[in-house]
Amino acid sequence: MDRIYMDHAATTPLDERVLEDMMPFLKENFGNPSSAHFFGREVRKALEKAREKMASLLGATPEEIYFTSGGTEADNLAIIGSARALRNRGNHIITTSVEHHAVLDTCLALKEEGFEVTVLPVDQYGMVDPNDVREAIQENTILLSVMYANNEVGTIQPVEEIGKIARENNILFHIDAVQSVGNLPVNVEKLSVDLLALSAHKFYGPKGVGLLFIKEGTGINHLTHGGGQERGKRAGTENIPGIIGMAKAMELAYSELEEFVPRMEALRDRLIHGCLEMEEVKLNGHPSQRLPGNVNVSFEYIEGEALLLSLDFKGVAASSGSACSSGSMNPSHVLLAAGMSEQTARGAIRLSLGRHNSMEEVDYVLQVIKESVDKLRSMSSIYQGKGER
Amino acid sequence: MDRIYMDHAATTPLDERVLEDMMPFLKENFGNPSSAHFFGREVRKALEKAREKMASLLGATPEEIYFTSGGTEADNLAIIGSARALRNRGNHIITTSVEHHAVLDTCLALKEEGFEVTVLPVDQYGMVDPNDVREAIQENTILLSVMYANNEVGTIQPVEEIGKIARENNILFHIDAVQSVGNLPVNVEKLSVDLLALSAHKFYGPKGVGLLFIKEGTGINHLTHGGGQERGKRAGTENIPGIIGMAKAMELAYSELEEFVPRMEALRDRLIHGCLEMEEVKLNGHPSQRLPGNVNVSFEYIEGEALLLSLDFKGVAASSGSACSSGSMNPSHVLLAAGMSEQTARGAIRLSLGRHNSMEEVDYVLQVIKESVDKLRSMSSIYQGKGER
Amino acid sequence: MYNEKVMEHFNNPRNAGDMENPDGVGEIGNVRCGDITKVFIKVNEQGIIEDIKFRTFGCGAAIASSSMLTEMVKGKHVDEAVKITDIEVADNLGGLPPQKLHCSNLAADALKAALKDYQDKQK
Amino acid sequence: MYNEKVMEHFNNPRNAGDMENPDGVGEIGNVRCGDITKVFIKVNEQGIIEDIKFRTFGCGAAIASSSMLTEMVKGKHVDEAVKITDIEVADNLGGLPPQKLHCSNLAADALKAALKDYQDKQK
Ligand SMILES: Cc1ncc(COP(=O)(O)O)c(C=O)c1O
Ligand SMILES: Cc1ncc(COP(=O)(O)O)c(C=O)c1O
Repeated sequence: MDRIYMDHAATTPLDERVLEDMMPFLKENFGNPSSAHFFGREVRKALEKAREKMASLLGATPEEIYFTSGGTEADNLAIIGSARALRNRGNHIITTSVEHHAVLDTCLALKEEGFEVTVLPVDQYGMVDPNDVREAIQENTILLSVMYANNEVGTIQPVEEIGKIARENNILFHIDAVQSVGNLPVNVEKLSVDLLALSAHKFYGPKGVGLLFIKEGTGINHLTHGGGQERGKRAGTENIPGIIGMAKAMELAYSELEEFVPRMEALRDRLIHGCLEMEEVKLNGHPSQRLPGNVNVSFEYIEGEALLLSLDFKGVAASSGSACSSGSMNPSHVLLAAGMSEQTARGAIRLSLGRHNSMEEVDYVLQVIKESVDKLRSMSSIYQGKGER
Repeated sequence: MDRIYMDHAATTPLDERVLEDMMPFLKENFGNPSSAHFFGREVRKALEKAREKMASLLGATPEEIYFTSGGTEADNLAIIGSARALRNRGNHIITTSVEHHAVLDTCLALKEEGFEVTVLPVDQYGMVDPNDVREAIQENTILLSVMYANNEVGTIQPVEEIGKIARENNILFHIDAVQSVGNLPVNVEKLSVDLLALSAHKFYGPKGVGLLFIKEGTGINHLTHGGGQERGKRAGTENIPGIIGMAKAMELAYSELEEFVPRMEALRDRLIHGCLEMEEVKLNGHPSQRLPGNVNVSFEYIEGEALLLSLDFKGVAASSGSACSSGSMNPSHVLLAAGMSEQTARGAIRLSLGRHNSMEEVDYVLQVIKESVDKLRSMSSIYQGKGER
Repeated sequence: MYNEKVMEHFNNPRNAGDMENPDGVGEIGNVRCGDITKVFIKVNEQGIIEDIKFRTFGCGAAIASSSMLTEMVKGKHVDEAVKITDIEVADNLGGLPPQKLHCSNLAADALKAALKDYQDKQK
Repeated sequence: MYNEKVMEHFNNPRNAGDMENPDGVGEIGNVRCGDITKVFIKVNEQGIIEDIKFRTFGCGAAIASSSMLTEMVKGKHVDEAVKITDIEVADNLGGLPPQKLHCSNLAADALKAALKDYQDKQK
């Protein structure tokens, strides 16, 4: 069997239809959109059309869309930019213990500038309790940042309810929706959100481009200085092919959502059930409120890293959680936040399904997982399984 | 005649050979380099190979290369990152009045954080005097930022000499070399530089990718928080196709430099002389120390914007200076810094030549310029030419 | 950036140039952008503007606005012409980019100055 | 991340498993990464390590290091075996990624514990 990719939460392949739309902008339409001449104007038109397309999919206006180099930059701009802009109103920020580092570390870094940060706990499924949000709000709270769906365990947060609480209390609400487009309906009106971050490569778009939705009337400071692009909010020559590709990828994600979700859920549930049939396995994340393609399971007595290595050797690409470049083997902060022991957290792997995965692949992967788990357990110093001593 | 592009300082078309190298990474090699599995490892290898290639071209080590989303981000990271890191050693920064906004505005923004900024003057050719640099240095000077070549008037600064002064005084030296690769030899050793910023789309590479050279041992603060990519200095999933393309573009820029420079200079000089043959025209920038493809001339009695419009109508794409997205018609800060009157500065246009321009095009453009200038002058309220009243 | 109508007026400006023995001359400079427009008018005994010319140092919008203004004014009575506003000039051009709107002032103001010059001379 | 030799040992670990009636057993846990390695040895009358087995809860590097260690030790005299260092284990594997170097401690330390257990039993 060919190599099987089940790490779509880390990144997705570029959709062929997206690449097709990008090609003219990698060839003849190369102008700088800031140039007043023909070459620039043609590109400016395409850029603004892409912005309109994405705005309308999100339920926003084009003026509310700001392109960035990815989800990380969008998250940073949202959090640092709004916190600094609102500094005179207050200095308290609320976020959760299961955020991606692009949000969590950004909030914590603001402590150095005199901000106070409350990091909300989650339940055993990695879910935030809206009541905890309500209770954490102080007089000086200016910003609340909660992810839509978790990248590691797939848990979908009650963001609509949390958004209402933010609005009632007149607090800016930022959503890291990087894992959501293509998997969930994302509409800024329904979500009562002021700031929302996306990254194209998570939904079959190109790497190196993302966007930040900034609700009209929300003043945020820009973080980089330069040519005044993106109405002064994000300086630097725009990644035009990237933005054009992102628009097409988003269009496809929205139009194919209805077909995609049940198909992923069927694969996901087969994979989850197959894993749970093995011994001493635990499903991480929420049993029902989870991303359609997310499987995250802990196998007791073995380390996830060793299991991944073994799967990789057999042509199966999975992950231990977030694709973090540090190479560190610290157990996932998300699993620890959900109350898991370090040892069990170490036994976690994530399989994230995507457009091209099939039922046959799921069945093959289940077989490979079983073999690998059995082998690793048989040599594990902490396993005392049947038939052993 | 086809449309003629003479705005290569704003952006360049992607070289076909560059696109060819990028294609596999826009298709099958889509993995996230932070992923430990096969798909990730393949991409990681390519990423590190690209880093090695660029490092060796620049005379640096791979560990000294940090990828960013472009020149603006690289400049911001260099300046803000190093200033903050050195805050305990001093709070004085020196830069010049002809820098790109990505440098100038960034330095000035640091005033809000308590930094003191000296903005050096330039001579009538837009050139910085090394003696002025020497004199501006104070006890508390920590950073000096000077561009290699000016994007508007093409003047090449005496960066080697300035670098020596920085080194003698133990001050960090940052060079904005965004306009240099492909036009000038760029070697970090020869330049005695600690920080150096590049942007791929200025040398026939893709938009949305750049790099910052950070000399080993130079501690700079990171500005965005997230997954710890680029050894903690620049968070966010890497723009892999962009980085691969940048490596190829840089390789071509270096290998073709010797052939490219005299060819551009010949075109440039014909264009300059042709313009200077018209009446009341002034060459902006340095007569000899200038980028091989840069032509910047002021036509008295007319506005550059109107002239560009007229050229555009006749299929010739040129620029009034920097491709700044603000749409403002303020006269160029570079020309004003060089001592030009506002009115003459308003009459400036920039023609920046590139790989595909030919002598025929230059001759055609000269003819078009002459016609347009004559026509605009004939209706100018401040022109009293021969044969007029 | 500019619409087709603006570009058409820019490329084929109406009534650009000088006028011998004008009945009124107005010149206005715009401090904001440094543009300068000059308007010359010839008015007949009925007070009808029979001929009008302009010269402009300025951007495309300033030139197109001048051209449009002269077209709007020609054949009008001075009492009507004086009522023409910069907004009407911009509207007749099908709109101007926001940062260029102030350029349409220039032409309208220069016309007013020319009309004042004409009236002063009548006294 | 890992070189081929490491991967080969990981995929085909030598001497993995249990041992009946070992002459020495050592178990070491690494607080830094939570890994635990157990080493069992069988020593003959000449002091030669005739057989060795390991069990490891840990990452690929920990498993490969354990496997390599057992290969290095088998047939050696206890006095020689006790001198084997984590660095030698990593070197014999052709190197480990920097953040994984500490994993090779585990196997070497577990062997030392097993040798101590054997010596204690001899007394
Ligand atoms: C939830 C979440 N937020 C933010 C990011 C950062 O996105 P990027 O790496 O594209 O900058 C990611 C992906 O890595 C993510 O999964
Ligand atoms: C000298 C100089 N520095 C910095 C930049 C910014 O580069 P980018 O727009 O690719 O971020 C440019 C180009 O716009 C430039 O010409």
